[in-house]
Amino acid sequence: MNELLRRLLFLPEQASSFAADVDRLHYFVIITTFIASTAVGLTAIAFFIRYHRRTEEQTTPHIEPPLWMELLFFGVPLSFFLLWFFIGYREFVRQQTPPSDAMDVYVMGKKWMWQFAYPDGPNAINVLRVPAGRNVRLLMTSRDVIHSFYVPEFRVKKDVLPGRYTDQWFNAVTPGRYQILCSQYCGTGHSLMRGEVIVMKPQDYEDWLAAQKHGLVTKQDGAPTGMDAAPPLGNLVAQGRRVAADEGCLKCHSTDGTRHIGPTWLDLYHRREKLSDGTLVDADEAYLTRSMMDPALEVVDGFQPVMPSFQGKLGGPEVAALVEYIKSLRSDAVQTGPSEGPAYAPVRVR
Amino acid sequence: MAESALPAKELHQPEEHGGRHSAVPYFVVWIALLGFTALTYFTGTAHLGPWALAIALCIAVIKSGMVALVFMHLKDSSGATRLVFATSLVFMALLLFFTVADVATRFRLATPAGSPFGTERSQPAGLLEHELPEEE
Amino acid sequence: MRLSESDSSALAGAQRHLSYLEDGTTVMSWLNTRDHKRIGVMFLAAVLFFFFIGGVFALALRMKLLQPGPFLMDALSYNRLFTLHGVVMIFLFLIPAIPSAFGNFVLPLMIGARDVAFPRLNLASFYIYLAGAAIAIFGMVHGGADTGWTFYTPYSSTTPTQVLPILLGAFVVGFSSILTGLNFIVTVHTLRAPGLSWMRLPLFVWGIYATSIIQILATPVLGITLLIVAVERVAGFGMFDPARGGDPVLFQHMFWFYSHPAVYIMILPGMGVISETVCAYSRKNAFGYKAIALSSLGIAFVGFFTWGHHMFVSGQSTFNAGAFGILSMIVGIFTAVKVFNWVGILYRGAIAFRTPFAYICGFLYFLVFGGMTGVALATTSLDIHWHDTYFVIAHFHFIMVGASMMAFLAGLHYWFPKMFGKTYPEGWGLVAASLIILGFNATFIPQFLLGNFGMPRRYYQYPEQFQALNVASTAGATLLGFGLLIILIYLFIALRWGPRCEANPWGSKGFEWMTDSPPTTHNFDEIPTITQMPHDYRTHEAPGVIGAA
Amino acid sequence: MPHELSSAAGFEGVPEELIGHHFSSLGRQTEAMRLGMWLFLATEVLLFAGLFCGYAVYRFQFPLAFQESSRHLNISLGTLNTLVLITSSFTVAMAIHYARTDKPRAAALCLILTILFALGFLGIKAVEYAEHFREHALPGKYYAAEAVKVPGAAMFYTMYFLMTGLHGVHVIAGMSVLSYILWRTLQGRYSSRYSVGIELGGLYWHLVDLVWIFLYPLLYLI
Repeated sequence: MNELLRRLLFLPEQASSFAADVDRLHYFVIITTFIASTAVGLTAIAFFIRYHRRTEEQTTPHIEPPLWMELLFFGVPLSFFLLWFFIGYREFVRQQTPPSDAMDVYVMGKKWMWQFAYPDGPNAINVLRVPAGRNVRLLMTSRDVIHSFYVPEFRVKKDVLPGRYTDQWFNAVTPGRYQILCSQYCGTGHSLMRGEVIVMKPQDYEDWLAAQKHGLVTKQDGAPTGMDAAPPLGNLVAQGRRVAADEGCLKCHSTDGTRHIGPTWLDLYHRREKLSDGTLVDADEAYLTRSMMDPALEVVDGFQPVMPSFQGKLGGPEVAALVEYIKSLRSDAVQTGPSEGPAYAPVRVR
Repeated sequence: MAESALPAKELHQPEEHGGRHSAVPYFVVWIALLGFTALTYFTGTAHLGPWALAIALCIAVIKSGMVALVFMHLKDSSGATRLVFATSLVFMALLLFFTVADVATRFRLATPAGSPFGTERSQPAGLLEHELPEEE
Repeated sequence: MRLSESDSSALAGAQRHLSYLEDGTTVMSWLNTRDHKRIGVMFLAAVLFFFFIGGVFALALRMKLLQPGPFLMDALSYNRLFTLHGVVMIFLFLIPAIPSAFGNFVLPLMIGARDVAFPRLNLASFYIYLAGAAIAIFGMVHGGADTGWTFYTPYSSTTPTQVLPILLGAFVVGFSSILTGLNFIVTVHTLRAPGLSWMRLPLFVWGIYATSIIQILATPVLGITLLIVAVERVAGFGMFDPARGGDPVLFQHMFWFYSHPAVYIMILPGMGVISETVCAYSRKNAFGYKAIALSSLGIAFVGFFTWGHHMFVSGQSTFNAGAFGILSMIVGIFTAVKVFNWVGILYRGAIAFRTPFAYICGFLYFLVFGGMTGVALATTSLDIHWHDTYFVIAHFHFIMVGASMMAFLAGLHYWFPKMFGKTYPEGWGLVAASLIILGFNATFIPQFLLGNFGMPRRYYQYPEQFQALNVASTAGATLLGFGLLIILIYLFIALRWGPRCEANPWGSKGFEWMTDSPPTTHNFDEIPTITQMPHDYRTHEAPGVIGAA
Repeated sequence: MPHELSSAAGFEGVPEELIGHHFSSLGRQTEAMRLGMWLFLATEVLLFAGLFCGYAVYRFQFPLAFQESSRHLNISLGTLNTLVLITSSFTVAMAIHYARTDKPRAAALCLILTILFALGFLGIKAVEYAEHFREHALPGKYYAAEAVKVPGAAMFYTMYFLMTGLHGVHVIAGMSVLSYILWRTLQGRYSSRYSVGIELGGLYWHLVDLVWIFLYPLLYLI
């Protein structure tokens, strides 16, 4: 019965623990509605036939409904509606409050891609791996506009808001690959902002996690979109700090605001720099990347053009990590940049 | 023009504004308004803590009630106009109630960074890396 | 000397038999008119024009969705298309359609008044509507916004496309809606004919009165919300800017505080038209008149309590979702009561199956189907799967295009003889009605299934498994478009060359049929005294002028 | 014919075009215009309701920032503004009273006083705005005041500028309505028999004052 109705209504697979309950309420509502509306339809058609107009001068009696009939018209639908509501709302509350033993995964929606980060390490683009049969809680935030994390097979959906967290949870029952869709309009790439949830057997998941830890898996999970390929291990800011130390940037650039051989990186992001030839430039990502690759082109006023070019020495991910690191260096003034995502930190909330 | 029954809910005509209209009520209300402004000034600047908002709003409601009833002649105007003014206030309260109720009962981390019960993110960055105190 | 009643009728004596159409045929007499009937006809023309434009956008969208991949247009123009389809259809067609076009024309006739309370304000509201529409068209021509008709921030405040003109256009059209609502409320309160108590008002007047309450109380909140987004785009600081602690969900609260009552602005006048036409064509008194009238007011007031059901998954708190869920169930009851009472009207009536009656059947079917899916959506747990998918699109199109447009067409055909004194071809009417009902089902039932299947809305490219249903839906859409085209054609022909008809072709005892059609400029020679309920068919006596002094 | 409520004699000398052809009596039309005006005032109340709703939400989320920032507003200028507006509300009420008791000259004088008070209000507001611009206490991303560094302070000033800005626009609109009425009063248009025009103008000005009565404590005091 469940399978027949599910297939009849084009409902996707019931791959999470509460999908079956949701669909059961769905069937209850649809069947009652069909019965009630066919009954109303048939009475209407019966009246059409029984009381069609016979002569032009026909007169009709003045009929007022008795009070009991009006109360019936009011009471019967109300009781059904409230019954559905209580079943539905109990289910809704169960879906909205994640169990405390849930495994946390941090989701960051960014213009047209999903980025997943597990608290103890690996993060991935557009591919979320979860063990089957385990409660998984998603702590989600957005880097720019509102997105919405939607997996039809799990019957889960929650908007992802910039500047704050929203959370939702699911317990994927059957292993397999399920599509993640963005269901809140977010621009031209809204329909391409798709990801994948790979539900694995618990043992496979443990092996994958261990492999990720040791960095053996060089291939980045899922096709990295050209815009923002995050390095495999650790979050971007930590990665940027490591690259800055290794490449010797910190020998000339201070990160605490003091003047050094090069301009300080504190509050550098979106600062209006006066160049040696007097023009003003806004220190955004483009400027930072250009000054890494061709430092002599735009020298800040009052500094010597001694910086070596890093053309060919720094790959795309390292440059992105450095830019993220520079963006995170901000004095305690009120935030002036765009709403940045939260740093990934284990957050214990009952 | 035959005399005929009034429409059932006829708007009663306000009494004719002949010469007997006195200006005394306006003066009284003016003085009262000045008095209440002084009252709200002192209660406002004296730090009363959580009660400040409630007191200030009560005084504001009293003042606006006086202006509406006397200055705007709501006292002697028809039922329909009073109903209109009352419903607009009811619907303003409705909008405020549900919106603030939403913000108040939201998932704790869903409030923005920087609000007192906001995310840990609002603390200085250094604190994040330490392990959080176990008891929540 | 004061203008006594007898003088005014002597004054009108000269143009006694000139209908409002013949009373001055220069363009200026139309553009500078104070006559509520002419303003109604001008609104009808403007509204139909924008309905046509919105329809063209809809067909373009459906064409693109034939293919899952890029086809016919790029992502940005697709996004602009569905935004403009939404804005044009809602702000420029559905909200003004029945209240401003038919309400303007028929309301004064129904309550025995010569005109609305503020005729100049009525004309001003028409020109404000045109100004708003012009600003919106200016925005469309310059590319148009790609934010969706809901303008959710922070996308709407950061996208580089032409959002500002569309925002200001909607803001200005909102004023026209407020002024129309204000005019009608004052008219119903102060200009009722003697003997016309509140419980004798025709049900259409109840529908328009309830709609005007919503227009007055809800539109200003939309005004301030769009204004704040416009300020955020222009001046750079805004209430909803997340980087400064602003709350995008607050925008959704304030937007839906207007937009949910707005969907009742769109459906309540339709219900008013249906109450009138069901009584007229089944020649029967309104079964449960008090229940239908009071549930119109009920929908108007309780409609303000339920806006949160648009935001169940948008980060709103669980408590609020429950509160809004229960209140949404209560507002659903009023519609159910109305449907049962409409079916009750048919009992022991004398039903004549004409074109408007075909639209009534369509209306009832779509209202029940759409309404029940609305109730299903309001059970919060089902909404998680359905929100922002094609299920929701099918739900509101069932109510908007199904019920509200069917009522608009029923009213158009029912009052066509009253407004223009011509009859439309009955045969073609029935053909077009069945085509539309068939086409509509073929368009939107596949979309319900798409929603169940999990296809999100506003998708330029969609996964392959959704293609079959999308193709079926597009096929239905072309049939629907074709059906509407037939109506346009035969109504235009009937207008130009149609046979003149007698004053009351349907033999209806609605109050608006008391005057001859098309009515004279001053509606009534003598203001009638109303002594009984509308649609009282117990006596056969020709439905002439009742109780004229 | 509807029952003639007010005595027929009371309408001599009323200009012809004042009674719309569709209204049966002047009393009914005045009642209609009052109801229409009150409906318009309801829309104004709901217009400001949007901003009050924003204020309530952000005050709830950033209580510290709102208290700190409101202490840095110039309370004395705010109180002075409240007194100015209340007195202007009083003078417009007196203007209506004089118009109704056939003293058009006194009514005109009161209207001029009201307009001057309104100008005074805008002047004081301009002084406050200048002060905010100097100490960079500006809304949204322009906020860089040293005095209050708590997150959410930018949101207070966003609400402050939005609310006082919209209120200022309404003060300017009210002044133009009052000057139109002043011109009509000087023409001797209003008398004890026909004074609905000045009443409606007065109603609009009282509403502008009502909104400020709520703005003042919310922004300046708590």
